[in-house]
Amino acid sequence: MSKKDHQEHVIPLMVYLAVGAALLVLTVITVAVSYVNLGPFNLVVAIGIATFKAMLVALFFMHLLYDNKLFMAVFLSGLMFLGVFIILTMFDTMKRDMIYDEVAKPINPKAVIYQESAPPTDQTGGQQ
Amino acid sequence: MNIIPEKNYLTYPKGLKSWLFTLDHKRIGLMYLFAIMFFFLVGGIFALMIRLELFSPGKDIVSADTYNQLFTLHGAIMIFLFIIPSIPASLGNLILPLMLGAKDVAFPRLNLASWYIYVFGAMFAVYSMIAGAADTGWTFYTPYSIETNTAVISLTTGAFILGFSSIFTGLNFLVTIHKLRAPGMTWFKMPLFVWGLYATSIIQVVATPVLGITLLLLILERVAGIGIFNPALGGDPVLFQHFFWFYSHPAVYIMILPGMAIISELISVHSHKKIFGYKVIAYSSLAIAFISFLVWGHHMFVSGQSELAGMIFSFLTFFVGVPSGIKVFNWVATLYKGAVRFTTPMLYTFAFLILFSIGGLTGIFLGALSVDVHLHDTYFVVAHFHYTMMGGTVIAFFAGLHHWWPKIWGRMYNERIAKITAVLVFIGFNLTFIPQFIMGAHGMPRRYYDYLPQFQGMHELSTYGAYLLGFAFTIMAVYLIHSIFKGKPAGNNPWGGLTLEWQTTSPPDPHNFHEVPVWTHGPYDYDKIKVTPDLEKELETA
Amino acid sequence: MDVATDRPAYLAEHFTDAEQQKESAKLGMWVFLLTEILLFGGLFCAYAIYRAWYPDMFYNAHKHLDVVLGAVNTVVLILSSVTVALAIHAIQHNKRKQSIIFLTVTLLFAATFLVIKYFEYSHKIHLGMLPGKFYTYTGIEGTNPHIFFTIYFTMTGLHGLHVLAGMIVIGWVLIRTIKGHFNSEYYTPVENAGLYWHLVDMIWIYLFPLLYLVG
Amino acid sequence: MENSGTFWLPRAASTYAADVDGLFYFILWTSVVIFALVVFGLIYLSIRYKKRGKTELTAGISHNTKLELTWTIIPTLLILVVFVWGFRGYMKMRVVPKDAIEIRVTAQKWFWSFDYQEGINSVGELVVPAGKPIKLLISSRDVIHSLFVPDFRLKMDAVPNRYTIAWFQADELGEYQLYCTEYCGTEHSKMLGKVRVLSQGDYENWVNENSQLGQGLTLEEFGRQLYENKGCMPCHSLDGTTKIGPSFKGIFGHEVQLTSGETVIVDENYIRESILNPQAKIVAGFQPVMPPYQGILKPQEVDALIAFIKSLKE
Repeated sequence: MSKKDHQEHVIPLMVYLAVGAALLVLTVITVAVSYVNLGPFNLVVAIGIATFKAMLVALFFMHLLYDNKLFMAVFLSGLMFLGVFIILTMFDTMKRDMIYDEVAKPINPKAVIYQESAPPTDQTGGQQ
Repeated sequence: MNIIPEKNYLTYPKGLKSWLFTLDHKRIGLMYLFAIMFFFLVGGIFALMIRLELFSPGKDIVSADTYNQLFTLHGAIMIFLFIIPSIPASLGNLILPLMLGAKDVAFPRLNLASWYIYVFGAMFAVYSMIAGAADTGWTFYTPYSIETNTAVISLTTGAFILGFSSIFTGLNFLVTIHKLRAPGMTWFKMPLFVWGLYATSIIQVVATPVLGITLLLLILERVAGIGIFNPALGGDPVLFQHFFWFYSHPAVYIMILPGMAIISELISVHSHKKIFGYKVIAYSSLAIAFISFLVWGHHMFVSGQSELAGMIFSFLTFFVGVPSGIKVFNWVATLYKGAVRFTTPMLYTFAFLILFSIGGLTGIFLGALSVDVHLHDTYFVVAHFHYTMMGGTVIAFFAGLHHWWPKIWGRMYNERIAKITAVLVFIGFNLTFIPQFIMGAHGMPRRYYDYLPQFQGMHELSTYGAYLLGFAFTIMAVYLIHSIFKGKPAGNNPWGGLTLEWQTTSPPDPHNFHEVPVWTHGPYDYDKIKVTPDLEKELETA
Repeated sequence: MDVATDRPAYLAEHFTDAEQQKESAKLGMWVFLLTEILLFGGLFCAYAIYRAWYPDMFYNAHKHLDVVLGAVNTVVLILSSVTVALAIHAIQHNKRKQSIIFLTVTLLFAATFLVIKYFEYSHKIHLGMLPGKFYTYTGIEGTNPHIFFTIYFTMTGLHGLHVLAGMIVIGWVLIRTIKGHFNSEYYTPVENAGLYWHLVDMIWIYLFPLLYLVG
Repeated sequence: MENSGTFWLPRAASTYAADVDGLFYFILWTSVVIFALVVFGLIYLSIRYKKRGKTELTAGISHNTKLELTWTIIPTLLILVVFVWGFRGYMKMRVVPKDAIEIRVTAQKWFWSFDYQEGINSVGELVVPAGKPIKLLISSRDVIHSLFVPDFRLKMDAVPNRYTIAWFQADELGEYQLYCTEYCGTEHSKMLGKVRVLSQGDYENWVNENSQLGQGLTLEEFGRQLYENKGCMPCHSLDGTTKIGPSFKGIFGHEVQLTSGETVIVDENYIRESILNPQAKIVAGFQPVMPPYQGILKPQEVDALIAFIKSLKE
């Protein structure tokens, strides 16, 4: 193999600086937005911006845009399996009230550490 | 006459230090082999003690607490210290780079580190036995594992550390398979053993970290009462089960996929026949690896998880069955128009096909929601997973061990005794576990120290089977160890295999190959290439 | 197959050429990063579930985190990511001195991050906003606020450990750079250390809004 | 085996058991057919194509699309059938009929206690009328347990600090074995119980009898009754043998050594505390494993137990 084949794709300095600046600006935006009450959209916006920032880091700082696409596949498969983990678990935790409400929530909503007089062993204290 | 090369990886370089600091994948594989066989012995002794205790109801040899510790240690040792590293870390390390025509794995130092991490983790596990062994079952379910006063922390720390060993092996194999294949070896010209280990490695690197964080949280739960899994502190114990099974269900495929990989290899070599449906077998390994991440909730149908989750997990579970079934059919079809030799590895292969089929088919019972409600946590489940893990993985491991034994040591064991032993293993295994299916379906719960008199007959049969099995394994140990010193030289290619490990000497050179091999044919081209096994040549000349 | 006769010192014996070695090392690193994602994944899963169960408690509890310190730490980590990237860029152009400077600055940023974290932690500990059963603070409304702090401390604690590990890795790379082991031909360890550091940054990019901003 | 049902399954005594068994046998026989095919193929092919003579080239059959599609599609269809059947059966188990009688089940180490709407409580024995759907509202006071009645095909985990729900309807009178199937510690295998299915009339009598529990008895006799059916008996002997906990024989009025090193005299107060909050003072040589009876026993019942223990002194 000749030397040229494995010459790294060298990213121009300006790209790094521009991405860095973008990340800082996005940080300011995400903090600012958090003070505006958008209801549930606060979470959506915050995660959206975070994902965009993470994408910038991955694509430019971590060279995923230029490198072997296998690395991209490895990275994305990690996110995919994480998604599977969270989503399938939530099919349980969020849907326990499908048939009966009483099975969805803990019997005692507050943990024993908030009950000053509770005897230390009667941890669940549920049945009365 | 076959001869053993004077300079091989076993003899060169010499000295204890050259072994302890070796970077040679073959030596590391061998060190793994010794370590896991030791723990197979320990776990096996625990199993025999459990069976002896269960021979009759009430107390036989140990107290209830000791019994609970015995089954916990039996499970934890067999899973974390034996089965998970068994095929990948021992046979995989020994054979995989040879098959690929590589000089070593991609990261030899990491490979050695993973062995030391294994030993370190094992030491924690052994320490926990001395320091009041855990009695939680290998599943460590909360809140029991939080409140029991046995040595849960040291055992979970051990399992946590062993996880890293497993991750590093998987990572090493992934990179090795991607980057170090011999010239000419494209993806679909790789031996199926490599494909199987590739799929296994994916699961190892993806699932094991979740076990790591789960055990870490459990340890924190015990020392700091963080409350995520502890209902007394507002946590949810069912969430622990999700965390645990997100690893531990894929983990059973970490265990079985390498077993399938060995069988794919052996059925072709010992019937001297091209494997039937190469690509389908390769793809189904990947499919199993992927689907295995989607089905963990089938361990939790009666745990109080939502009905929706139960339905989804049951549905997805069945789709793991399809690729497994396809593989079995492909293996049987491979025999068609072959030249089947009834060698010891082939007998174990047949045993695998029968036992794994039973294991797989009984899995269908447990995947079906309503039937699982009845069978969950009974001996039916115990029998089912022993059929897959032991009848599947362990039998495949012994098949592979007998297959590559002449390559590893350059010497052959006594085939006649080995075949008789294989038959004994098969009988002993079935005698142990078939009664467990029946009593499980009748409602005998698992993890019971004592039981109702109506189950006594079945338990007695099971105990007899277990001791027959133990006896057979003892014979195996004797003839295998004997062969290391006294066995007849086996030749470079005793079975007539086409893959690259048979192209080098037995035992291999420290650098595997004298020159870089080039891969010109498929791994199972028995229709194109005529190769006479060395063992047959030997017979002809005699 | 022609085996390269002039094998450079950094090329390990079992690789055929430098390209193969470099690609292997980077693939290995990416697979390792995958395991890191899944390791944190467990905590993200716990976060998601408890947040969905107790949204009000999370909202009330998160107000007790210091947004300013969190934001400053975010900026610090982003800057450190930039400097690591610049260090790699420098060594790609054989500018060893520049690379050493950038790596040192990265280490300083990392240390700053940990110092700020230390002040945040000690403030929380002082007020009794501790994880699990050590939780003694009384000012937060809602169900089981100690679980929020469990998640806060485990997530940021694990992340902090990764920052520490990253500092060790970067320190090791820095020493090797000073010793002159790297040049525009061979700088894979610098690159891999950089990849690791960027991942640590990336995880914080998620932790900051999830914990400090939207609770 | 007594009342053993068939070779494979115990008798089917709940209304939904037949459905479970139907699916069980469907899977069983389909599996037997598939398994027989595999084993037959294995034996036939390996003998028919046993290597004879010298090693020669063999046929290069790489695949057969039609055959492979067949053995992919047929199993896929079969498992879809099994899935749907299993899911429907499961939903039958999950959805409780509207007119069900609700009984609260509380699991703790290592016994089951059942609270009825009539305000009565029984330990280790679930008594129900035949032909009526029974809704079980299950929870646990310590670790996870699991309620299992094989003859009903009924199983549900008891999770601490949460309720789970199960139901059954048994039409045949009789006594059925109840197990704990989630590992819960030392006496897990002793955490057994019975389900007694009575006729409507007998059930009403039973309810009446139990709502007047203790009436017409002396305090001591009542205490003995409670000792026998509130779960004291498995761990505390009356004849001086040491079981999980200290024997009650002659214990009253004596001084005992505690794990903390202190000593305490076994009097009314100590017994009361040990029943309601057992972890407070553990007698040396024993594990802190007794469950708290706070909330299970009424004050009068505690008094009865104290009187009973008092009566055992020599």
